[in-house]
Formats: sequence, C-alpha cells, structure tokens
Amino acid sequence: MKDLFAVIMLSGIYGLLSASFFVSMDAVDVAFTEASVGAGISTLLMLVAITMTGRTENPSRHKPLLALAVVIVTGSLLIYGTLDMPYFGSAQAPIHQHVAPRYINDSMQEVGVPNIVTSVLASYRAFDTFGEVVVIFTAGMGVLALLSAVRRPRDVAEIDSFNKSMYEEHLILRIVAKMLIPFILLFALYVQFHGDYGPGGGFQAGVIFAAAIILYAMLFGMNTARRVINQSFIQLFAAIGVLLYGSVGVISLLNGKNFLDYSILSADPIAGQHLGILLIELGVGFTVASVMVIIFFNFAGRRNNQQNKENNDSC
Amino acid sequence: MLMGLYNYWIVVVLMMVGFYIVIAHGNLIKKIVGLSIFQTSVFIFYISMAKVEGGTAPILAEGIRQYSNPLPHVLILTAIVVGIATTALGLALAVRIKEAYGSIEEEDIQKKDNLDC
Amino acid sequence: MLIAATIAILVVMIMAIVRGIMGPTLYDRILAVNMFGTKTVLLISLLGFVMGRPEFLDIAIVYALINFISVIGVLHYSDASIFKRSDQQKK
Amino acid sequence: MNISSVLLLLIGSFLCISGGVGILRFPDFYTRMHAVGVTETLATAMILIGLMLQNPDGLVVVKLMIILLMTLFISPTASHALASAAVHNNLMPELDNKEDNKKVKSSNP
Amino acid sequence: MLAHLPILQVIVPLMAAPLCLFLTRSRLVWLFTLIASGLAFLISSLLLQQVMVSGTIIYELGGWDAPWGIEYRIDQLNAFLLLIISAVSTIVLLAAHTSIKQEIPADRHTLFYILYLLSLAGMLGIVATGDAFNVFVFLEISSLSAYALIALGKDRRALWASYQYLIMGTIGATFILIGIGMMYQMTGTLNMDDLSKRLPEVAHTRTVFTAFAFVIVGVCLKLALFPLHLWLPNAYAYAPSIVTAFFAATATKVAVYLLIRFTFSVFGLSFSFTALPLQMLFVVLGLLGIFAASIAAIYQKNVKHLFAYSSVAQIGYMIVGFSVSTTTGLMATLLHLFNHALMKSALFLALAAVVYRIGSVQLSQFHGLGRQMPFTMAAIVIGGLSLIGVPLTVGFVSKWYLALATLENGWWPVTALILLGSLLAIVYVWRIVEVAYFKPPIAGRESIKEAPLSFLIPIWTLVIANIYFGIDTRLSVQVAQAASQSLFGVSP
Repeated sequence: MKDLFAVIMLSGIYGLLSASFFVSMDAVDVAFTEASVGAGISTLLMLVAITMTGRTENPSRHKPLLALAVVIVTGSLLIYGTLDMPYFGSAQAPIHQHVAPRYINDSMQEVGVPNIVTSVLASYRAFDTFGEVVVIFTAGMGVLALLSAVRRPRDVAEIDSFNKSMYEEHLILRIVAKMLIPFILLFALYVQFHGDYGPGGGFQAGVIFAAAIILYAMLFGMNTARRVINQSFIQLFAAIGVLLYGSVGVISLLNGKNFLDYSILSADPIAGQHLGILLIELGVGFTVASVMVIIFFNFAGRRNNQQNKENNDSC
Repeated sequence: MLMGLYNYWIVVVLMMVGFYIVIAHGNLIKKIVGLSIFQTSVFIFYISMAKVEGGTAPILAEGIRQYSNPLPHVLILTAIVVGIATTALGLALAVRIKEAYGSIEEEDIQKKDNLDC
Repeated sequence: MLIAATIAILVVMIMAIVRGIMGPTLYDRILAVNMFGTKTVLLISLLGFVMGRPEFLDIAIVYALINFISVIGVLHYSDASIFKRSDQQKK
Repeated sequence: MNISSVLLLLIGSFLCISGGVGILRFPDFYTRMHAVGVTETLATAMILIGLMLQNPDGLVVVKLMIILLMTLFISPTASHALASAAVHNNLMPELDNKEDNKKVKSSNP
Repeated sequence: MLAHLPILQVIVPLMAAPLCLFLTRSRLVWLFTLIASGLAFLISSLLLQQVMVSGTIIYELGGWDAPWGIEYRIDQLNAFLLLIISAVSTIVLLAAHTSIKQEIPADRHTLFYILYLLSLAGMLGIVATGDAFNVFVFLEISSLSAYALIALGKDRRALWASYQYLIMGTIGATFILIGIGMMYQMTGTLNMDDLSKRLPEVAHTRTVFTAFAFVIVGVCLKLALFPLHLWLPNAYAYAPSIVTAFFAATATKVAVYLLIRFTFSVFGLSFSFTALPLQMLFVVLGLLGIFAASIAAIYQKNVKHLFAYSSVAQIGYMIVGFSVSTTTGLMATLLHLFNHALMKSALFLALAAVVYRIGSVQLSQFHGLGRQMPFTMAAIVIGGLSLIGVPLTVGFVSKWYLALATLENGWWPVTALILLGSLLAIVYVWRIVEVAYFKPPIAGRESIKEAPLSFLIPIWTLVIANIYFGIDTRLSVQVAQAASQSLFGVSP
C-alpha cells in the first residue's frame, strides 16, 4: 500500500482490534490504555507527522529477499519456541503457579486495593512504574529537544487568521466539543481516582486529560490553546509529576524504610499503601498528561511554522 | 497441540508482519508503523499467556474464584508506555529528517549522505 | 442472544475493514474507521455482559471518546493544506 | 433475559448488518455514509437499551446511558464533519452520468 | 543512609533530571548536573568498597521480598560497572559546559543536561537491577535519551544516524522483551536470581532455548557485535562530541554487562554454552569484528569515524575474552571493559577539544596540530598507544590477560590473531600521528591555540589514569578477578 494515510488508518484499526482482544483476554486495564494510546494518540501523532513529511511512499523497493529471509528465520524460531509452551489458557502453566498467586490471594490484605493490577503496578512493582514515568518524561524531553522552535511573535496574527478561516467551517463540531470537553475532563478525574476499584489509573487518566486538551487545540486553534496552557508551565508540570513520584519514595527513605515502601506514610500500613498509591498515581497522571500535551503541541507547532514559511515563500 | 497453541502462532505471524515492514520498507514513517505493529503483537503475546480458562479480569469481586494472571498486564502497561514514547521520538526524528533532507525515503537519504562525503 | 449480537457486530467490523482497505477515497477510509470505532464500543459493552462482569463499561466510554477525537483529528489534519494541494495538483 | 431485551438486541444486530452491507455495496462515498450514518445511531441505541434491560443494576445502567448519550452526540457530529469535509474538498457524488463517474475515479487515488 | 546506597545510586541522577527544568541559567544546570553525577560517583565507590568487604548487597524496593517485588542486587560485577559508568560520566561532564556551548544551540542546553542525566540513570539502573523486566524499562530510558542526544548533533547526518539507531535499538529491545516473556512463561518469575534457580528444571524445553536466542540477539544488537554494528559508527561520529565521549565509554559496556549477566547468572554457564554453539560463534564473530572494523578504521577520513570503528573492534576483543568462558577470559573481558572506557573517553574528549578549536575532525584538518595543540595531541597519542596495547598503558594489561586466557585454553591461532589485530591498530593510530606531527600546519590557521583548561583537566585525568592503571594493576585486576570468580562461583 503506497498511500501512507491508508496505512495509518489501518494501523489505527489494528490498535482498536488489539484492544478488543485485550478485553476478551480479561486485560481490562491494558485494553483501556491500548485504546487511548494505540488507537488514539499514536494514530494522531502519525497523522500530524505525515502532513509534514508527505503522504505517498516511493515505489522503489530494495532487498526484500534478504528481509524476507530474516523474517522467516526469526518466525520459524519463534514457532519452534512455542512448541513447548504451556497450552493457551491452561491453569497449570508455571506463571499461574509461582509468583502470581500471592498477588491474587494476598494483595487484599497486604495492599487493600481490589484492582490487583493497580496494586501490583503501584506497590509490588512500583519501581517499574517509576521507570515508566521516567520513560515518558524522557520522550517528552526528547521531542522538545528535536522539535521545539523559537516562535517569532510576528507570526502569531497570521496563524490566527489562518486558523480562523479553517475552523469557521466546523461550527457544529465546536459546539458539540464545547459540551463534551468538560465531561471528558470530569471523566479523566473519575478514571484517575477510580483506578483502585476498576480499570483505570494515572496513565489512562493522563491520556484522556491530554486528549481533551488536544481536542480543544484542534478545534479552536493552537494559539487559543497556548493561551490557556502555557508551554513552559506545562514542562514544569511534567517534571513535578516525576518529582512527586520520586519524593514519595524519598519520604520512605528518610523514615528508614526502603524506597517506595508506603507503609510508613500513615500509622496504619494499609492506609499508608492507599495514600502512597493515590500519590504516585497522581504523579503518573501529571507527567503523562503534560508530556502528551507537550508532544502534540510541539508536533502541531512545528507544522504551523512550516506552513507559515510556505505561505511566506509563495507570497 | 493445534488447539493449544494456535493463539501463539497467530501472534508470531503478526509479529513477523510488523518486523518485515520495519526491515524491508524504505519509508521512515512506514518503518515506525511497522515497529508499532511489532510491539503491539508482543503485547498480545504477553496478554495471551496471562489468560486462564474460565478466569475473569483480575479485579477482586465477591463470588469469583478464578482470576487471570495480573502480572503480564502490569508489564504490558509499562511496555505500552515505552512503545508510545518510542513512536513519538521516532516520528519527531522523521519530521526533522524531512526538513533536513527533503525526503523520508531511506534510499534518497543514503544517496545524499554519500554526496556529502 | 448476546453471543449472536456479538457475532453480528464482528461481521460488520470485518465489512468495515474491507471498506477501509479498499478505499478508494480518503473519506471512505475515515468512514470505515469511524464505523469500526463505534462497533468496537458496542462490542466491548456486549463482551462485558457476555463475560458476566458488566462493570467495566468505562472502557467503552473511553472508546467512544477516543473515537470521536480521532475522527476530528483525522479530519483536521486531512483538511490540511498539503493534502488539498496534492489533490488539486492531481486534478 | 426478558423478551423485550432480546427483541431490541435482534433489531440492533439486524440494523448493524444492514449498515455493514451498505458500506460494502453502495456505489459512492455519500451513499455509503448515508447507510452507515442512518443505521449506526439507531442500532447503537437499540443494542444499548437492550443491554440496559438485561441488567437493572444502577451504576451499569448509568454508564450505558452515558455511552448512549455520547453516541447520540458524537455519531451525527462525526458524520456531519466527514460529509462537509468531503464536500469542501470537491469530492463529487457519483451520479448516473457515466462520464462523471470516470472523472471522480481518476481524480481520487 | 548507607543501607540505601543501591537505590540512591540510581535515584540521584534520576531525580536530578527533572529538577534541572527549574533552573534557568545554563551554567547553573551544568554545575547541578556535575554535582549529581559526582554524587553518583561517590556512591558507586562506596558501594564497591562495601561489596568487596561484605559480599553481595540485596536491596528490596518497596519493602516487598524478591520474586514479588523488584530487588536491586549488587555484586562485584555490578559495582565495578557502576563505578566505571559514573566515573566516566563525571569526568566527561567537566568538559561539557565549554564543549556544548559551541555545538548545541543555547535554548537546548538544559534539555541536553536533562537527557544526559536520564541516560546516565538509565545505564546505572540497568546495571544495578536484579529484575529482568526492570532491565527492559531502564534500557528504554537510556536508549530513548541516547537517541535524542545523538540527534542534537550539528550535522544533519546526526538525525539519520539517530533514526537508524532508534530502529535497531527498538528491535533489539523488543527481542529482549520477547525473550523475557518466554522465560517468564516457563518459570513464572522475573527475578534474575529466582530465574537462575528455576530455569534448570525447564532447560531442555524448546521455549527456553528460543528465549535464550532472542535475548542474546537482542543484546548483541545493542552491543554492536560485528554483523549488527552498522548503526554505531555513524551514531558516534555525528553526535555532539561530549555525547560521543560518554557513550563510547559506557553504552556498549552496559550491553556487554547484560550479555555476561544473562549468560552467566540467569541461564547459567552450562546451559549457555551447550544450548547454542556460543563459544564458536562468538570467537568467530569477535575475530571477524576485530579485523573488519580495524580495516574499516584504516580507511576512514573522519577521525571520529575512525575511533568509532575501533570501538567495534575493541568490542570484538571483549567478546573473544567472553567466549573463552574461563575465569581468566572473563577477567580479561572485564579488565578490557574498564580499560577501554578509560582510553575511549580520553580519546573522544581530546577530539571534542579539537572540535572546539578547529570545528572539524576530518583527518585532513589535523595537519600540524601536534605543534599547535601539543597537550591534546599527546593525549590522543597516549590513548592510541593504549589502544594498540603498548606496555605501561592499560591496553597492555587487558591484552595480556586475553592472550593468557586463550593460551590457557590452547587456542594458539586465536592468540596469534589477537596480536595481528593489534598490529592493525598501529596502522590507524599512526595515520593520525603522521598527519598531526609530520605535516606543516594548514595555511591561515597559525593562530590555533591549545585547548582550554576545562578540556585539558579531564583529558589528562583520564590519560594519567590510563598510565596509572597500566602500571599499578592491583586495584583493577583484583576487582575484575573477584567479579569473574564470583560469577563462576554462582554457576558451578
């Protein structure tokens, strides 16, 4: 398929499909994330990218045979490896016997959160999640380093007029979106704080929150959105998220417990766990939401700059 | 054996489709799409092994005995985040490459590099 | 009955994918993706009931939202000048 | 499982399928959109109401209501946006005229 | 606080990174970064001391015991690697402020330091952790920041190099992820120690074999082992000079560490070297790497390219030492890890100084630099001698042990080939010496002066370390020996 637009649409469908698959495999939290990331944010980013890089692929091909050979070797090795795997769905498989039973049976007494995924994510393996937050922070900083551009104030008016002409056409969209955005933000908060009891948590909430802002930015123009959300302010917010997470860990260090041991946060260990999970989820939410917005703003801002340049050139 | 493993085989095929796109195609955006397909397939692989016959989602509720394994879910949540981070960075690079080289085809870029040397 | 409805929706999803692959215009593809998204929302709601744990409908809500946002995004960026220009050039 | 729920689910599935057939078989973009746009809202409403009748548990019904409301908002809006975008970009409906047909086809890669 | 050193090692640079955003002036950020990195260095030296005295340190994160939570497990090997990474990072940072002022636009300075710290923290995290999945997470932190850092290079080819690295690196990481998944599926655990206990029960299965193959291939992609090294030379050549100096000394070392950790500790020696013809494979690939890369280095016009290819060759030496799979062989590899970090960081820092003064690293621009920048060029010469393996430099020590290890095994031809490889190093080092000392300065460039002190101090610290550890080998050899013996002790 040479049309990149179609490729991206189909990969969005793939994201949706795999998310449905995750639901049917009982991985509700993962489905939640994959839906918002795989089908939502990453499709959107790819779209913005192709508006800047061009939409068609060159027909030229090179060494498909070598690639095919590599793929076939790897694939057959994988198939070979599956032969001794425990059967799909078998309850006797080692992974259901060794580490997981403690999570399933004891997490309620030890952490006190009904959603086992949350308790593993935010307490047993909280350090992985810290790493995850840092990864997303790194990505945000990387995109900033690559794409952020100094904006000349003179251009702002031009962009504004450009945007105006574009969104005057979408009156109905804007009205519906205006009604929806507060609801989306509210829903993000619900997901953030309901993560203990159902699917959801900081990451998902952050993505939804960012999605609302992105929707706003698309319909009302980048500059209006920039006026609402200051760029350097949001960078600090991303940093605050990481720091909040880290400082929860440091507090337990200072109190003589191990890093990220929440039981120290309150007199009652279970209450401490609750508080700890709440705080770190908040940190995750902060960072994810602001990094997603940073990434999107930088992509879109770059694009606006490019268009401006083109407009100036053609004049 | 066929019934027990077919799920994994499908995953392997999906993985290899993504992998093939990454290494065989010259278009930078397409490579990244391939990469994300490859990664998503690995996620599917992890999630498939967490499934227990007759189990339900690992959120504790009254009257349910059998839960699916929560650990792979946690791992994949982290991996999804890593995936989107990589995608974003890769796309940003592709955009910059387009600005610098005027093309996002591997061959063109290689050609221009050779001219520079 | 739930199963039957699920299967019906799966069939429709396949139809949408076929349209998404065939195209021929950009808007056909967007339409297919949009339809696919709506059907996914329904599928998730149904699956919740099929599996006997309908409290996970939050996911369906997210799907509906994301679907809307991505359609808007697609339109916003496919209306972009680059696309317009290339289309006009071809004409 | 009461009879009304089954009935609603059945109608919903039928509408879904007819929409699916529409998107496959209709000749051009606007007619396809018509098929999808018309059936989608009704089918979703039917299925969701059917589900509501299945489980009279409070929170679940509320969530289903939210989904339903959102679909009612979003679906027509998206269709509208899609159609208007298509019109703005000079995509012409396929008419009886054979020559027109060719033009449209050749102008869209 | 001493009990918390393992986690502080990673947390200090990790938490320092976002804090940088709150500082405004470039100089302040640099100082802050330097302090964070210096603290990490201090912690790692304390850790090494603790480990040498009292053996393996185990630190349970979140207070959950091992297979359920994540644990940090510091033994001699980790502590040694941690020390190398944090030391190199600190010394390289000394020169960073002067160097990046010229190579990176001013509005990116803060971001540069943030990414640098994240990369450092990522590498330290990979090395310190005792959990297989945690390795993947921190691997991604260090790689993502590496991609961004490389792309900050001035030349547009930096972007392309970074993109290629991103693709290769992500494929590698995904392979590792598949491997970890399969291991997990067969054993039900992610903890490395637990894995090593539970893997032997299922060692005969085809799944474990595949998992092993995938982990090895994934690590080798990151390692830039010979046929998979294509991303490395460009990435090193076009990255900002400071970044090159840092990565050349550390990034591949971390991958070598992972290789050792997975083969020796997780899968166990007996499995690793019988499941695949690993020994044969690695000897051949290592030797091929030494020759192909050395010969490629001889034909380079860009000095950064030249040394990047030489890095690929040096990785070949490490792999040969590794594949001997005796205590001495592993010791030679570890020593070479340490020594190579010393020489490559010195060499690339010196190149950074050259870039600072003349703005280019083309060999043709080096004419007469030997007289104009005597201290910098002397550092390059000593680093080059060390690469060759001349006595009294560190390079000699590791080559000596490597030769010893291959001879112990009776691999005469391998020993001969290693020595032959060193001869090739003479050729490429000589090319620089010839141009720098025996050609007249380029007209119009008579005013070039010696590099500023902020370069010379770190460069000469490294050069002196090069010579010191070449003469007084007690410390490095003792640590390397202890590490390799403990690895063989773990797996009977």
